[in-house]
Amino acid sequence: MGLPNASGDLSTEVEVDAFRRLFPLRFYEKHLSESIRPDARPLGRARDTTIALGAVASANGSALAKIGSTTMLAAIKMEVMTPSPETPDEGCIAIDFHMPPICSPIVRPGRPAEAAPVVSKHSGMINLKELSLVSGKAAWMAYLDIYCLDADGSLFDAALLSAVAAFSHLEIPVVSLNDDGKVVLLSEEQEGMSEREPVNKDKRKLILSSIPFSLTCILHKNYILADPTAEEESIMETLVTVVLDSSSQLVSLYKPGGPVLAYTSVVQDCIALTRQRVKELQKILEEAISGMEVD
Amino acid sequence: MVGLSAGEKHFIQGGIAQDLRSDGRKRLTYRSIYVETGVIPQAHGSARVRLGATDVIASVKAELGRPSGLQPDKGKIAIFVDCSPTAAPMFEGRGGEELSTELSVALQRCLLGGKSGAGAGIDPASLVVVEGKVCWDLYIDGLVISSDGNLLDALAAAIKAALSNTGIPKVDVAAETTGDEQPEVNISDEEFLQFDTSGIPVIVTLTKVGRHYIVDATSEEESQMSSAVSISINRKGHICGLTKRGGAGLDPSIILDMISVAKHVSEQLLNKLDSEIAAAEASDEES
Amino acid sequence: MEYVSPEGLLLDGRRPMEMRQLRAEIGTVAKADGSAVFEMGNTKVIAAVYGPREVQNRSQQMSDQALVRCEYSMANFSTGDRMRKPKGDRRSTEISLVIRQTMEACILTHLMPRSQIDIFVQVLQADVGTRSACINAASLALADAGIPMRDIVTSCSAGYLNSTPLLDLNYVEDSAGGADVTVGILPKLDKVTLLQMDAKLPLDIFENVMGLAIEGCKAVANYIREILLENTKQLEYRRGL
Amino acid sequence: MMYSDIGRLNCNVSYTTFSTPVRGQGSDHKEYSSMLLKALEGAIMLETFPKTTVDVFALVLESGGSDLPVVISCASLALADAGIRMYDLVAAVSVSCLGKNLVIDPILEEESYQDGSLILTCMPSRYEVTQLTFTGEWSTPDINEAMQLCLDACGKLGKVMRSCLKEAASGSQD
Repeated sequence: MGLPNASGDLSTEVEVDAFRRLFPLRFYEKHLSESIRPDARPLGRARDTTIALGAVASANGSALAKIGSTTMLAAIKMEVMTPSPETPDEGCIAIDFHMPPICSPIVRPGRPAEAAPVVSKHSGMINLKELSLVSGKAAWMAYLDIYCLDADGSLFDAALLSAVAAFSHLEIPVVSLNDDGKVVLLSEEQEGMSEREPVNKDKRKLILSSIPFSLTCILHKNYILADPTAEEESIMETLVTVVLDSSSQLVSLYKPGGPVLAYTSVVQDCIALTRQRVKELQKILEEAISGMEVD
Repeated sequence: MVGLSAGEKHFIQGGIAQDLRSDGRKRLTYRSIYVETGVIPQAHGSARVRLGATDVIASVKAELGRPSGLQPDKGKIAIFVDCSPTAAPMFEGRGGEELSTELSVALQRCLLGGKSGAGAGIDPASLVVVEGKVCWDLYIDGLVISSDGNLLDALAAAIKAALSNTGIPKVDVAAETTGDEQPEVNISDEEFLQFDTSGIPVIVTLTKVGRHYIVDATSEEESQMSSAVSISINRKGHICGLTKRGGAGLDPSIILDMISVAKHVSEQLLNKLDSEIAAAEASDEES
Repeated sequence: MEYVSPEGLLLDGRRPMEMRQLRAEIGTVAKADGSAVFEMGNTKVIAAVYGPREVQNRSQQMSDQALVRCEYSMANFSTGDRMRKPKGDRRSTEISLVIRQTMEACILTHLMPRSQIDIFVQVLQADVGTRSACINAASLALADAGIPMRDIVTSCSAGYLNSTPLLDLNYVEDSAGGADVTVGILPKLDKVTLLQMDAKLPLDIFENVMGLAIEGCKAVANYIREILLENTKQLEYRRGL
Repeated sequence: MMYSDIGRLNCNVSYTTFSTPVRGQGSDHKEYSSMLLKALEGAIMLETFPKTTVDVFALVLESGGSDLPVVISCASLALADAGIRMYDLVAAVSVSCLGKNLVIDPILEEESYQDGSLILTCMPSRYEVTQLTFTGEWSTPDINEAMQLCLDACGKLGKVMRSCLKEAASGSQD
């Protein structure tokens, strides 16, 4: 097949757009050899990231996270449940990840996207004991739903960031016990008037012991591309996701196959990149939280 | 789908423009209505309505249930419509689902009134046995057996007839109970309660073909429509619901004009239907 | 529980060899090519036939014979308890298949290559023996549509309760849990095209029961023939012959 | 798919699990999907794109009453943004009837107590109604009043939508 050669000859003649469509890999490789990406980022730089807390008023805690144009909306609803007998003083967290059809042209209604199960795994940053109300009787069930509103690569990073932000925004509703020993929700007007003592007056916020942050990198030949876009992900297949917590401890490392083998040194490089990124993300999250407090 | 040649289309449109439709009717005349009640013995009430070649069955079943927490003083009424594949091969499998949902939604909107229950044909408060604890849940099922246009009007008429035919068993509440317990109830086998069906509206669908609109369109005529407005009207002449079908836009003044025409037509339809129902009930009791 | 009284009568007053009441009507669905209502006691079904017509799905077209398709559906109000089952559950798929195979056996499919015949059966009231009623209704509807057939298929069931063979079980008898044999025959050719039985029976009794069911089928066949004859007379009358 | 010489429109409306006060299933809303389809199909020039499909997906992030009108207006803006040819923008407004009062653009609480409701979808510049539904009992003078109210509101909404599109267009040119 004379295709690679043909592309070499054509590259000087064809327009940039056509070349990008016809030979995406060569297009990228030409950029990478110049140490720059088509969207003008250096290889190791992540896209601009923003967090908006309290995006959904009907939820107990919510956040909208954007990395480039990848957008994730996470919201938490709290419900009272009876804890299981094995863990009488622990609450529960249920995480669901949704890819509605608006997020990307590839997703059709009724067909869960392949990426969905990968993202919805548990990170273990929350002490489930904190979600207990009355040991053995009542505990909180936290339903965390993450909706992907725009899928443009690095879905896991954005989903995790939005989930973490939603938990830090979470305000647990005030409840009290009624005469039958049942847990009742107190509405805001009742809060001051009710003679019954709220059970959880001083436990309105969760203590997040160690906050996980992640960075996804693409490995292609000798290059490491941090925070890939959807286009990059579709062209170069080997992905490595590194999750570190706020004290730079490695939480998890995930490499779902792909043709490029990761040597230890490459993984080390990825972790180093993630370490930098965690610092950035921590700052962005802190700013978002302090911004909320000013309001 | 109705496959029509250009000539046939022209003929139908021309006929409507000249107020003489292909089956000899005028624009605002219904086909003859034929009502039969008590066709499904297992149901609490049922009726079959034929409107030309359109043939539908409606059945009413009542089950004891619990009122919803938000509205403890009201029973629940649900309407479902099914399109049998016998009516048209395109309803095979899941093919009829879209039309079924559309008809169910339109009927719910036209017959069940607003969220608070105002304007409902059947007062949901009359279905309550013990407030907040026991109520009747009415399940109204429609089935389209044969379809030749104007399904919505036929279904609404069938539901009206089925409800007039419905007897709900009388319920005795055994003893006063406290707290959250469900009270015990006795369902009587002999005594039945009838509904007051005078308030149930009829639906008049006006189908716009060309510059004119017609009532009771056949499926050939429906294939030529630009849009259709279904209006449900009760005895008092009040509008109880309205839905528009078909894509083309309508001028607001035309809609208001349609509403006043529909009001006029509905009176005749109600009278005709009431006498048909009475006749059907009489013959049902005889047999 | 006694299902057969000492006088030899069943709970609903029938004799063991007596069928439930039959009623049939041709041409209920105006738009269909052929249609019929068939009632056996409290069981009531409508069948409609569309075709022979162009094959909708080209990949299923057969160059040497007609494609026969069948769909069985139950109305929400057809059973005592209101049910809302999604279409195409296992039971209805199975019955659709049974009806299709039975009807395919009697239609002269080789006369109509590259075409399709759709049979739709809708159960309005389900007592017992919907299968039989559906087959009988489908036969009538096919005849009404003028589709060439070897013979009219008729079907009937028989059971065995209180050591008595019973023809055409009703609901109470069926739920007693005895054997239930459903037979479909081509009466003129005297051939069995469908035979289904659940539960077990000794072989000699089985022959008895099956013989009874076949007798039932023949009775149904006579009735169907009468109805068709009546219908044909009506048609002749209308055409002014 | 069968050949068709006009374009096909496909609409889907779904809710997030946290959009309603009680945590729901977040499923597709079939009724709204078909209503959205009907409201839009009269406004789109389907004959300009034969043999193709336009998918319109709407996701309700937070439900606070008058959901359907918002979905319809939003979808029409998205269609304009996608460059689909339309006769006019589609604006939708709902009115609730509470006792003797008419309430335009009702919130969730008002909707749950309403005696009747009216949803009107129209093409403001052409002054044509593409979709109209009534529930509850209405007398003729009430209908006239409510429809006029909605038509006026749709006209105003249309203007807002137009300026929003212009802003977006001038923003992207820079």
